[in-house]
Amino acid sequence: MMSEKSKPRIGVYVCHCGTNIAATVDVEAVAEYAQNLPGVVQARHYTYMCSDPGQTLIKEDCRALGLNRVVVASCSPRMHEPTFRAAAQEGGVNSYRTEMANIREQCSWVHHDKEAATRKAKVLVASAVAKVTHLEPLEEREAGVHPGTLVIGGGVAGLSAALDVAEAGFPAYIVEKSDRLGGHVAELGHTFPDLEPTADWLAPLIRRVEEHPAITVMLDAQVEEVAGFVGNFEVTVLQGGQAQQIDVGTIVIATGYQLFDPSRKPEFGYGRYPGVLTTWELEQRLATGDLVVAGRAPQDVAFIKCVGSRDIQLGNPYCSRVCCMVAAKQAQMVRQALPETRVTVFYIDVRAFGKRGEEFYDEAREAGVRYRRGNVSEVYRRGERLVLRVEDTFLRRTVEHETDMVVLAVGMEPRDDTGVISALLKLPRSADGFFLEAHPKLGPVDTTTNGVFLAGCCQAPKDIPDTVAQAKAAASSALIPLIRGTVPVISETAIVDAELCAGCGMCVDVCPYGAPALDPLWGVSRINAVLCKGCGACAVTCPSKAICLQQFTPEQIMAQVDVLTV
Amino acid sequence: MQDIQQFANEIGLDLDLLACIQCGKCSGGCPVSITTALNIRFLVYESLLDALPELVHMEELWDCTCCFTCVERCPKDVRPAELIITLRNQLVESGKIPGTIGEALMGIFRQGNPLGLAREDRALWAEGLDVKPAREGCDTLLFTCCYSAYDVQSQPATKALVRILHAAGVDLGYLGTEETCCGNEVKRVGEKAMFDEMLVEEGKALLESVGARCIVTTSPHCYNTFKNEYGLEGIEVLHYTQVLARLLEEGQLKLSVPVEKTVTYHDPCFLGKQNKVFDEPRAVLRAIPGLNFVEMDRIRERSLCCEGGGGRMWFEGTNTEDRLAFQRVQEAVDTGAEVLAVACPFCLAMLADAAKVKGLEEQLKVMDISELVVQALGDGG
Amino acid sequence: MSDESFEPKIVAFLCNWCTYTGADLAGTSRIQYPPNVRIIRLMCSGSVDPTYVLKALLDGADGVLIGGCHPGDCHYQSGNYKARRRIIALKEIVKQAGLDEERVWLRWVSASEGQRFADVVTQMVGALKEKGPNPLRQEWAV
Amino acid sequence: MMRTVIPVENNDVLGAARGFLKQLLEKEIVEAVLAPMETPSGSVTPALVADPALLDAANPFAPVMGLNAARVVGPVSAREPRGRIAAVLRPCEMRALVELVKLQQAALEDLVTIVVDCPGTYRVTDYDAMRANGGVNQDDLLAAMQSGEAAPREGYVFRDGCQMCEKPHAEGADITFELFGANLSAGIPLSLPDELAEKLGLAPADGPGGRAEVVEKVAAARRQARDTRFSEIRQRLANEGIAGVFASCIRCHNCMTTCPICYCKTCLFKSPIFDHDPAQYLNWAQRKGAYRLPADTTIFHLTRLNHMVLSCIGCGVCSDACPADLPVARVFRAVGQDLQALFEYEPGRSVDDPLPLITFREDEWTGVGEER
Repeated sequence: MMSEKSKPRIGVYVCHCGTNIAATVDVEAVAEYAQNLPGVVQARHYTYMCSDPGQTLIKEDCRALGLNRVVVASCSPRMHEPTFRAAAQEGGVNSYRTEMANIREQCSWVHHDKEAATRKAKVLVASAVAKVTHLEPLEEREAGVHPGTLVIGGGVAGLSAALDVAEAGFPAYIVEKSDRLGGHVAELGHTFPDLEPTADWLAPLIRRVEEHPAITVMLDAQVEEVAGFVGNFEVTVLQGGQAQQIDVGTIVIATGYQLFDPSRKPEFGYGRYPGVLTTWELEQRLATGDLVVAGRAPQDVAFIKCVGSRDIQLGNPYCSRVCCMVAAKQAQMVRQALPETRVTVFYIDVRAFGKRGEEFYDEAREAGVRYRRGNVSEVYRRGERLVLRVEDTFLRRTVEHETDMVVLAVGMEPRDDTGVISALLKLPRSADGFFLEAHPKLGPVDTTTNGVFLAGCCQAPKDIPDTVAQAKAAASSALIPLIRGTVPVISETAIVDAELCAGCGMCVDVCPYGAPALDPLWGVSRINAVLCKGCGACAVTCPSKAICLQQFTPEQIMAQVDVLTV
Repeated sequence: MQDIQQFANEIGLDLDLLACIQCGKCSGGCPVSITTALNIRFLVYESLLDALPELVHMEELWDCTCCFTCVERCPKDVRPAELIITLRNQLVESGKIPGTIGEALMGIFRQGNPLGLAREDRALWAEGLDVKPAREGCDTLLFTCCYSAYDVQSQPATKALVRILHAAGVDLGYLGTEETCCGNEVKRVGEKAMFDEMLVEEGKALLESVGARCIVTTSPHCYNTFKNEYGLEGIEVLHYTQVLARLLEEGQLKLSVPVEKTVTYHDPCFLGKQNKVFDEPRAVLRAIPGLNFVEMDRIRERSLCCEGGGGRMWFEGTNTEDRLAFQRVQEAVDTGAEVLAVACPFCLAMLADAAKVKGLEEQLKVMDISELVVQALGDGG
Repeated sequence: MSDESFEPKIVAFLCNWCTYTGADLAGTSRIQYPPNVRIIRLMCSGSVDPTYVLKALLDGADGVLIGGCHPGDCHYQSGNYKARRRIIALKEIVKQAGLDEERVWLRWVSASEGQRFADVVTQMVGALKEKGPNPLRQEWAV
Repeated sequence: MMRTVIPVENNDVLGAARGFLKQLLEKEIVEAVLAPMETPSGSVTPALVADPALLDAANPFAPVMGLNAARVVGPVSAREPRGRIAAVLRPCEMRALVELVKLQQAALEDLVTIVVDCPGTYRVTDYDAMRANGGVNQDDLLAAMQSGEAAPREGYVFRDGCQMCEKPHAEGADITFELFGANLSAGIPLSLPDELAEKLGLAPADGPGGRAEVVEKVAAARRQARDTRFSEIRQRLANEGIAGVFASCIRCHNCMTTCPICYCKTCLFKSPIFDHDPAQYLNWAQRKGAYRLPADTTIFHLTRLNHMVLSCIGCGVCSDACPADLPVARVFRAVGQDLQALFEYEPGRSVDDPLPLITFREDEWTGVGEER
C-alpha cells in the first residue's frame, strides 16, 4: 500500500520523434490512452521530447502538477534515458523515478501496420507506467578514478591519442603488439593528398611519444585481461612472457585494420602473375624505385579499384574510403617515375571526398593518369603481357586492355584478432566485423562499455586525418573521467532486507564481484555497494527476495508482466 | 523494372536488380561480351529504367551460355544471368523462341531428350556392358546425360565410365529407357513450367524411388540441377569425376597402365565456376601413370566457357565466325598438350568440333576424362 | 489450431547489454518483425526470475522469450550460464507440471544481431500460432 | 571408522540404545543430545537433552514422524557460540541436514550425527491412535529388521513418504545404527569413528553380515511402490495440470512450513510481493471471468518446486501436513527425480556437492539458446 507521500502522480510524455514514431504510431491515441492509466495525472505528446522545449514541458509539468514520477515514450533508454532523468530531476522528481517506453527502436521502426504498432505502443506505455508506479527514489553515487589511459595499438591513432592524454597531464600506456611504433602508416613512403614523405611528420610524432615522460610504451606486448569498470580498470599486459598489471581509468582502442588478401579474388591472378601486385606492394616498390616487371620498365600500368571492398559476396559491403586516393597517389608517382608509361585507373566510382580530395583527383588527371570506368572482371596472360578484360561502361563495350603491371587497390578488413579484444572488453562488433560505436552520430568514438573508446580503423576504414581526428576525440572523451576525478557508478545496486535474510549465502556464491558477504555477527547478507555492478544474479538466487536489485524489483517486474499479458 | 523483378521473383529466381551499381563486372567477364551484342550490364540498366527494347528483336538474349561468371563475380549479388533467364521466360510465354530451341523442347516433351530420338533407344549404348537395372536395387545410380546416351561422340566416354566403375566394384544401377532429360538447360532457356511440372516433379519421384545412396552423373549440367534445384532428399549427388577421385583415394580404383600423353584440362562452367569442383578432375588425371599434366593459363574460376550451355547446344548463336571454342583449342595446343581432357558431354562436342573446324584434329585430341582413365585400367577394363 | 485471427502475446525478458540492444539494432536497421512481442528490459538474463516466467504463463501469455548474451559474452561474466541452468530447470518443471514448456524460449542474441532478434521473434510467433492460444488465458482456477 | 556392537541384555534393545546415548553425555563427548523423546503423555517429540537421566525417555526407534528433525538441528547448530551436540536422526533427516548445511542453515562442525536405520514410520495421528488401541508394534518392527520384512500393524499403514522411500538405511553420519540384517536381541551393530569408540571404551566387533542385501531388498520393494506412485501422479499432472492436482489447496503453507528444505525466514508468498491491492483482484476476475481464491496457489507450488525440488530429499512430511490431503510429496518427488537426474544431483549425498542452480559449467548445454 502506498503512503500518501509516495502516491503516484505520473506524467506521461509521448514523443513523435518527428515522423520516426508518429508516422507509424498514433501518438495522440497513445497519449489519450495513457491519460486513463492508474496514477497518471498528465499525458502529453510532442514533436521532439528530447528537444529543449520538450524537456521544458516535462520540467514545468513536474513542478506545476506536483508530479513524482515520469514516463517518456520515445526512443530506446540506451539513447536518451540520461536526458530524461536529468529533466525530471530538474523538475524536482527523483531521476530514478523515470521510466522509458521504447516505442521507436522496438515499435515504430520495426512494424509497418499502424494499428498494430499503436496497440503495441499503448501496452508498452502501460508497462512503463506500471513499473514507474513501484519505483523508489535513489541517490546518485560516485567512485574514484585511476588517473591514466591505456591505449591499445601504437599506430597513428594510438600515438595521437596517447600524446593528447599525456599533454593533459595524465599517464598514458601504449601497448603495441609489434616491435615498433607507427603501424601501417610507417610503411607508407608518401601520403595523399599532397605526396608528402610520411617520415617528415611521422618520425617527429613517434619521437615526441617516445620522449614524453608521461607516456609508457610497451612493444611486443599484448593485453591479456581487463577487469574493473570505467575509472577503475585493472589491465593485465603480457610482455616478453611477463605479466604486469596497469591500473587505468579509461581505455582507447586503436588496433587498426588488416589489408584484404586479394587471393580471395581468383579472377585477378594475384600470386599467379608476378606483374599483379597490391597497392601495398607497389608502395614498397615506389620507395625503392624498383618498378621493373619481367625484366623491364612497364610501358603500361593499370590500377584496379575496390578490390575486397564494396563486395557483398565477400562479406565486405563497405567502401574502404582510402583506395581511391591511394590509387591516385600511386598513379601520379608512377607517372613521375616513368613519364613515358601509360597509367590507367579502372574504377567504379571515384570517391574524392575530404579536404583536397577532389583537387588531388584533378592533379592525377593533369599528371596524365587515365581514368576509365569499369570494374575489371578478369586478368589473364597474352604472351609476355597481361590482359585486363573489362567493360568500359562509357564506351558500352568490353575491351581487352593489355598491360605490364596490374595494381590491385586492396581495401581494409577488421583484424583477425578483433574478436579477442572484443571478448576482453565486451565490445560489440557491427555486421562487417569492425568495432561498433555507441551511436553512429552522437557517439562515434564511444562504445557500449563505459570508459572504452575507439580510434582509427578498428572502428571503420578511414584515412589519416580522420584517424587522427577520431584519436584526438577519443583522447578527449577518455580524459573526462580523469579530469573529473570521479565517475558516476550505478545507483541501481542490490540491497538486502536483513529482516528477511536467512543467511543461506547463495548470493555470495553467485556474485562474480564479491559484493555480498555474510555478516559474521548476524549471519545475514550485506552488499558492498561499491563492488556491486547491478546484474541481479543475487536477487534471482534469493528465494525469499531478501535481496532485490533496485529499479528491477519483483514488484516492478511483476507489475509489468501483469500489464503485458493483458 | 518492377514488372521484371516481380516476374523473376514469381518464377523463383533470386535476381536483385535494385542492388546493381552498373560497375560492369558482369559484362567485363561475360565470355560472349566481345564476340556478340550481348551486354548484360546494359540489360540490367535498361530494365531498371523500363527502357528495354522489344525482346523479340534481341536475338543476343539467346547468346548467353548461362556460365554464371557474372553471377559468381557480381559484387552486389545481383545475379545478372537470371535477368536473361527471366526475359527468356517472357519470350517462351509468348512463344517467340528460336526454332531449333523449340524443336529441342519438343523432343524432350515427346521422347525425353532434346535430340528427339526414340525413348526406346536410350539404353542402346549400354548393350553388352551388363549394367544392372536400377530397379533391382543399387548403391550408386548412374544418370547419363541425353548426349552421353545418344550422341555417338559421347558414348565411348559413357561406356568407359561404366567399365571403370565396375572395375572399382561399385554397385551400379541404371534407369535405362525410364531416364528423362534432367532439364538443366530447359530451365535456362526459360521453360520454367516444363522444368518444374514435367521434369522436376516426375524426375524427383523417379530418382528417389530407386533408393540409391548416391547418383553419379556424366554431365555437370545434370549434376548441377540435381544437386541444387531438385531438392532430392537422402541422396548424395556426385559428378563422375568426384566419384573417381574418391575411389582412387580410397584405393578401390587402381590405375596401372601408363598413358604416355601430355594432357591439359578444360573446366566445365557448371562443374567449376558454379559448383567449385576444380580439384577432383585434376586429381584423377594426375593419378594416371605416365600422364604428363599441363595447365592452360585460363583455368578454374577464370576458365573460358565452351559456349555449349544455356541452350547453346540447340542454338548456333549470333556469331558463328568467332567461337570461344576456337580460342580454347588454340590455348590447349599452345600448352603443347596432345589431349584436351574434358568432363562434360557439351564441352566434348563443342571443343572436338572446334578442333575439327580449326584443322587441329591431328595435333589435339579432345577426350573425356573417363576415356583416359579406362586406358589406364589394364585388364580390369 | 486454425484460428487465423489468433495473435500470440509474447512477453520477452531481455538482457540490457546484448538482446535488448540487438532489438534496438533491429529497429535502427528497420528490420521488420511481427508486433506480438512486448519487451521487459532486465540487466542480465541471469536476473530473469523463474517466478516472472511462471507468472506470465499463468496469467495467459502465449509465449515467454528470455534473451541474453551468447555464452562467453555476458556483461557480468557468467549470468547467462546461470540463466541457462535456471531456465532449463524451469522448463523441465513446467513440463512436468503439465504445462507447455515449448512456450518458453531461451535465445542468445548479441547486440549486433538485429536480424537474429527479428528472426527469433518471427519464428516464435509462427510456432505459437501453430500451437494456438495459451489455455491458461481462459483458466480462472489457477 | 570402526564397527562395533553394543550389547543388548534381556532383549532390551531400547535400553541398550539409551545407555549408549547416556554415555555420550557422561563421558562428556557432547554437551547435549538431540533425540526423539517420549513425553509424559506418550507422544514423541525431539528434545535437546542435557541431563543424562532424562535420556530414559529417549526413543531413537519410535516409528513416528511429525516433523523432519533436520529442521530443529539447524537452530541449535547453525551459528557460534554453540555447544557440542549429538543429534539422533532418521536417514531422511540426515539427508535434509546435508542440504541445510549447504544452505548454511545448519553446521556440522560441533555436531555428532547419529543415524538409525529406519523400517518406516507412522503419521502422528496413526501413532496416537495405536497407542490408545493396543499399543505400537515397535518391538515387532525392531525384530523384523533382521529380515527386512517389517510391516505396519494391521489396520495401519506407514507414512506415504516412507512407503516410497528407497533410502531407508543410515549413511553419511558420524555414528550409524545398522539395524538392517541384525538380530538386535544379540546386540546393536554400529559404526563410529575410532576416537569416539576409544572414548566410549568400545572394542571393534564384527556385527552380523548381510545388511547390504537386506537394505537392497527393502529398497527394491520401495522403488516399486515409488514408481507406481510416480507414474500415477505424472499421469494426473499430464491430464489435469498442476492446477488441477492442487485444485483444493487452501494455501495454508503447511507444506512449506514443515518442509525441512524451505528455510526462508519469510516465504516470498507471505511477502508484500504477493499482497495484491483489492482492485487488482477485481481486475483479474474481470480479465479471466473469475479468479480463484485464495489466489496464487499454483504459482506458489510451482515456485516452491523451482526453489527447492532439486534439494527435495523425499521425507514426505509435506503430504502429512496437508489438511486437504493433497499428494504434495508425490508431486515433488516425481518432479524432483527428473530434475535431479537432469543436473546429476543427488540431494543429501554430500556437503561437497554444489547446489545445482548456483553453479554452472561453460561446456554444458552449449546448443541451448543458439537455435537458429
